[in-house]
Amino acid sequence: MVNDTISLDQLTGWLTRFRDLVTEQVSYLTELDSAIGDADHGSNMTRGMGAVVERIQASPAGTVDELFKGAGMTLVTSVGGASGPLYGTFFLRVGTTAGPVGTLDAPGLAAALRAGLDGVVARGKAEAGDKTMFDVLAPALDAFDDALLVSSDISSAAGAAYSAAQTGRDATEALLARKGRASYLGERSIGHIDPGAASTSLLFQALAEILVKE
Amino acid sequence: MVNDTISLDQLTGWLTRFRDLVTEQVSYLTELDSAIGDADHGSNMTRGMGAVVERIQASPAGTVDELFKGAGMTLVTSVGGASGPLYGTFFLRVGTTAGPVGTLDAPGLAAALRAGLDGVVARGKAEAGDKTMFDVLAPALDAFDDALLVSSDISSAAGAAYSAAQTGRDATEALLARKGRASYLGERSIGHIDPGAASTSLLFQALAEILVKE
Amino acid sequence: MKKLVNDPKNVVTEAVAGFGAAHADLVRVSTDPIYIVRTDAPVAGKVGIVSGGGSGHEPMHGGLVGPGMLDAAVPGAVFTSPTPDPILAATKAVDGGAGVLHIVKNYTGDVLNFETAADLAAADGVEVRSVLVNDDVAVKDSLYTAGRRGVAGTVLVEKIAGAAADRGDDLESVALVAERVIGQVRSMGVALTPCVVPHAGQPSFTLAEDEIEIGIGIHGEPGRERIKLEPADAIVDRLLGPILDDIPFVAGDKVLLFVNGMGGTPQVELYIVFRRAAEVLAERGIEVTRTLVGNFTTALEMQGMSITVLKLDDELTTLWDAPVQTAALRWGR
Amino acid sequence: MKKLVNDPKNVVTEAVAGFGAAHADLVRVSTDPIYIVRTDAPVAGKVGIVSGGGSGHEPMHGGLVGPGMLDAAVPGAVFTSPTPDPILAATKAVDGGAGVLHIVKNYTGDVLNFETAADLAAADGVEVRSVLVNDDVAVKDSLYTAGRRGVAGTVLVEKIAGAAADRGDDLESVALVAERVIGQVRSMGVALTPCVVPHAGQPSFTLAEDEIEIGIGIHGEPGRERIKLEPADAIVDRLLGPILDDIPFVAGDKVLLFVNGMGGTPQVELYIVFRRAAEVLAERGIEVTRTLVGNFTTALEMQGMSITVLKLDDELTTLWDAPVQTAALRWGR
Ligand SMILES: Nc1ncnc2c1ncn2[C@@H]1O[C@H](COP(=O)(O)OP(=O)(O)O)[C@@H](O)[C@H]1O
Ligand SMILES: Nc1ncnc2c1ncn2[C@@H]1O[C@H](COP(=O)(O)OP(=O)(O)O)[C@@H](O)[C@H]1O
Ligand SMILES: [Mg+2]
Ligand SMILES: [Mg+2]
Ligand SMILES: [Mg+2]
Ligand SMILES: [Mg+2]
Repeated sequence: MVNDTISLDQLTGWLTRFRDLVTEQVSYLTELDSAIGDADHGSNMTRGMGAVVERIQASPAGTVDELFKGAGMTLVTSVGGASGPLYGTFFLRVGTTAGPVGTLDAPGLAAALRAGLDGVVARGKAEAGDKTMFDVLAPALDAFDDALLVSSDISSAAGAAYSAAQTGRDATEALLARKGRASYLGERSIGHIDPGAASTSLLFQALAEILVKE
Repeated sequence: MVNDTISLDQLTGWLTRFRDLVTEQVSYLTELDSAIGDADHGSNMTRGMGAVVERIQASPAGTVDELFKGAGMTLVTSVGGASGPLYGTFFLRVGTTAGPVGTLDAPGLAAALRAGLDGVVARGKAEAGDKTMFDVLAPALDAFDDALLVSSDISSAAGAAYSAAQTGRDATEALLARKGRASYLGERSIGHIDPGAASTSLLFQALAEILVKE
Repeated sequence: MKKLVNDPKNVVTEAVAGFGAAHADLVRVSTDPIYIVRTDAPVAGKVGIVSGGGSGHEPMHGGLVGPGMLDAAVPGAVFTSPTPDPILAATKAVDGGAGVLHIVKNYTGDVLNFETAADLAAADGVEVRSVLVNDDVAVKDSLYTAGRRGVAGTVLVEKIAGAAADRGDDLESVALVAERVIGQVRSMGVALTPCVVPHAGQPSFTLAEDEIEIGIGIHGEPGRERIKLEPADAIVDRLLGPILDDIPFVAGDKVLLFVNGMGGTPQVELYIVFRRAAEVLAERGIEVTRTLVGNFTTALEMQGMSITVLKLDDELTTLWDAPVQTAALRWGR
Repeated sequence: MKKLVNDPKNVVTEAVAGFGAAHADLVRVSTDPIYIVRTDAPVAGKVGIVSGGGSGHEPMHGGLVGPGMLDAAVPGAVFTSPTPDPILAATKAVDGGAGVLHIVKNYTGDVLNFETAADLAAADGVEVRSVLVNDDVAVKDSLYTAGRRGVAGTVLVEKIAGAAADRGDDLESVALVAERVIGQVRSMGVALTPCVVPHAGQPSFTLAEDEIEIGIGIHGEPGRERIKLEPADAIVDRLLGPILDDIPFVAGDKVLLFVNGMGGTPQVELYIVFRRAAEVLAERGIEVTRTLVGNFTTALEMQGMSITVLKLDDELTTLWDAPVQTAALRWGR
């Protein structure tokens, strides 16, 4: 069966599943941030996604743009740090680009995610190889687009994106950080996976899982 | 052979030997003071007696009062804390009472030491059983006096004083402190030997040893 | 982890409430969103000055709010920059019609959240200028990184900018003075022990009983290098070298010498450090004309310190000497 | 033991030298014997005020020297009272003809050494009065012991006596005001971690990872009882109970509430403590009209704090508010 659209419910499930994953892996994310940052990425993401899901549960969104703009605003106003504005901008842009619809088709989702990535770059100025969440987000979206050239099945595109995300995440280990707090370490940042790259990989894991499950 | 006088040289040797003993036992004295005080009695006594002996070596005293007044002043001006003024007063009074002589006979030494004890009481107001150096000084001098009633041999009187000093020192373990820093502990001061009692016992050990040696 | 806290989640709210109660003569506290503002804000016609950042660096910034210094401080969670909404609220609360200066330490999180708040304030008609403090020479500056961190030099920027605003300078002038200070101030720190973030409960790094971290940041983030413990004088020399060589500071310069405690260092040690630092500067012909010693930019209970040197000129000296009345820094009134 | 020191033997001399260099506008430092005196001492016609004690409690007392407070401070070795000679020298240095007040914390060593110095000063024609501070309710007072210890309340005694001398009171009046403060001030402290005396190199006591010492002294000497770590609010309640019941403080009283850090406690924790203490006082109908929060009477790097409550009346309030200009406490000039 080919899933060539994704529903508001599924997208809501995606955010919920992402909340579950960052919560499960809170210690792992904080440990990564201890090594090359300030030991708060786990609690930042858990606090932020916790607030997002609480808000969704309290007043479910009627449209896709409402869902993601709400998530973005919640992250911006509840996380702080670097990840709050970056993840917040990502979801805000996803929502704005998706528009007031109830369902997204594959190209619609791809365009929305791409806009999110552009937002992250606009805010954080990260480039490929800077050892940030960009190094997961960009290859994952490329893989997503490539997969859609072959088939319009969102589920397998998400699988491809997740697998590229994992590769991207692992590849950050060898990189020297040039953005964010880890950049202060210079050479000593090499040898550690970037915490934001790890949480972004969980974002694609959540998308892949939610689509397979259905 | 009966030693019924003590010379300036022997008295100088007494102070030197006392210096050696507190220096050897610096950690022991400080440990005792850690338990019920502020962990400085070892370093206080070592610093003070070190200065006393340095001074004697730099300019040897010509008379007994010069020796002990010099020692007392040095303790007063180099130790601080409770033990500085108390030991300082002890030696100052010993010197004043001994007077400008070259030798002391047994009653003369006994009178000088007794004056020292009175000085300690005048300064510190300690009574028997308060768990202080008094609880060694007083019984040691009593034993010294008692021994002189039997024989004028200073050496055996010093031996008796030292043995009373040890008994007095050990007896402080069961006492509840009512003077000095240890008194702040109330019941919790019980079960520890008083550091000042321990150093005063070394004072009589030094006297006994110096007289036996000769 | 032993701390005088109740629920770790409430550390910032309870501490800010206590701060407000203790210093009601100087500040008002807003609890939702959380910020600290001087009692008489906004001061009509005066440029407002807002700073902020993660909590755990006290007295910076709340202890620096008051006449002659900050108009408001915005504390985030411990070691996490505040979100834009309290920054925006504080900015509006101190706008007396002459605009607002944001003094931001150069950390990606602080930069992004203050940026958003500034955009939102501008949309609401408040003129905002921002300056970025980046005084930490432990981190090499480069176009290709996030740049240097802002550390204890921030206190000096806030004092001097505060004095400029207090004497009636307009927003552009206050910002320029702040930027001049930023251009002339350099810092570097050392840690002897780590600090423990309350909600983490574990030290964010460990140091052996004979190790110290040179170039430590103020969040317990790793520094430049880890070395064996050395005498205080040798450590001072290690920090002062990179500081003095950076601008560089040269013979004949007049400077403010600031020895900052990281929170858990006894004051005797800070003065032992000051003594050596003053000696080194004198040897180099650099004249120390103003001084500051104490816990100002801390990292919770971390043991360690940082040294900051600011090159003074007549104007900066006058602004430094101008009256200030805050919980942590007070003179002239 | 990790400390920013050179030779442990030189801790006090080097720290005092650094202090003198950092605060040359406020103090002069004598190195042999060691004492710290305000630059303009002796002030003709003014009662001189001298305090002192073992080092390791900074900013007390050196950081409290200056107009409106102490004329001189005499630091002994770490945690060891100074000997009479520097006390005598400082006393003579501040005698402006109106006599000198010695403010002494109630420890046998301090009492004896200040007593000797006072005798010697009298012999040299300087009139000296002494007051004994004994605010620590952790220790039961009794005619048959050394009595209570003097702790953080000493700072309040010194500020208020300093203001009385500053307004021109004679020696007897200054001493009476100091004694009035001593009669109305009570304190109690807690330690979370021990402190390490530099020349000892080892903590003077140990506390397990979940233990705290209630009623700790300021030399790391054991306290009243050792208990399991509790939330901050519960600890505050344990300290405030004995303090308030002692005088007792009653509804309607106006008080100064002072939360003192022991040296290694982050400021956020002191304010969490302050918040609860103010709450308890409010519940009891006691009005907090003046406040002080910070590291004033420390025990090196000890983590912990003490709470001090001083019952105020109009005169004491006026004297508290009077201008003061020292390294650690400054307002009104
Ligand atoms: N300029 C940037 N662009 C993209 N991502 C960034 C940038 N700066 C930081 N990040 C990401 O943010 C992550 C850190 O997030 P977090 O720990 O929550 O915030 P902070 O660094 O403020 O403590 C990094 O691991 C990195 O992936
Ligand atoms: N009032 C007193 N009378 C006699 N001896 C005293 C008195 N107070 C204290 N001492 C003695 O002094 C000793 C402590 O000396 P020390 O540790 O050097 O001084 P401090 O207590 O000031 O640290 C105690 O063990 C006790 O024997
Ligand atoms: Mg982080
Ligand atoms: Mg002692
Ligand atoms: Mg952070
Ligand atoms: Mg002592």
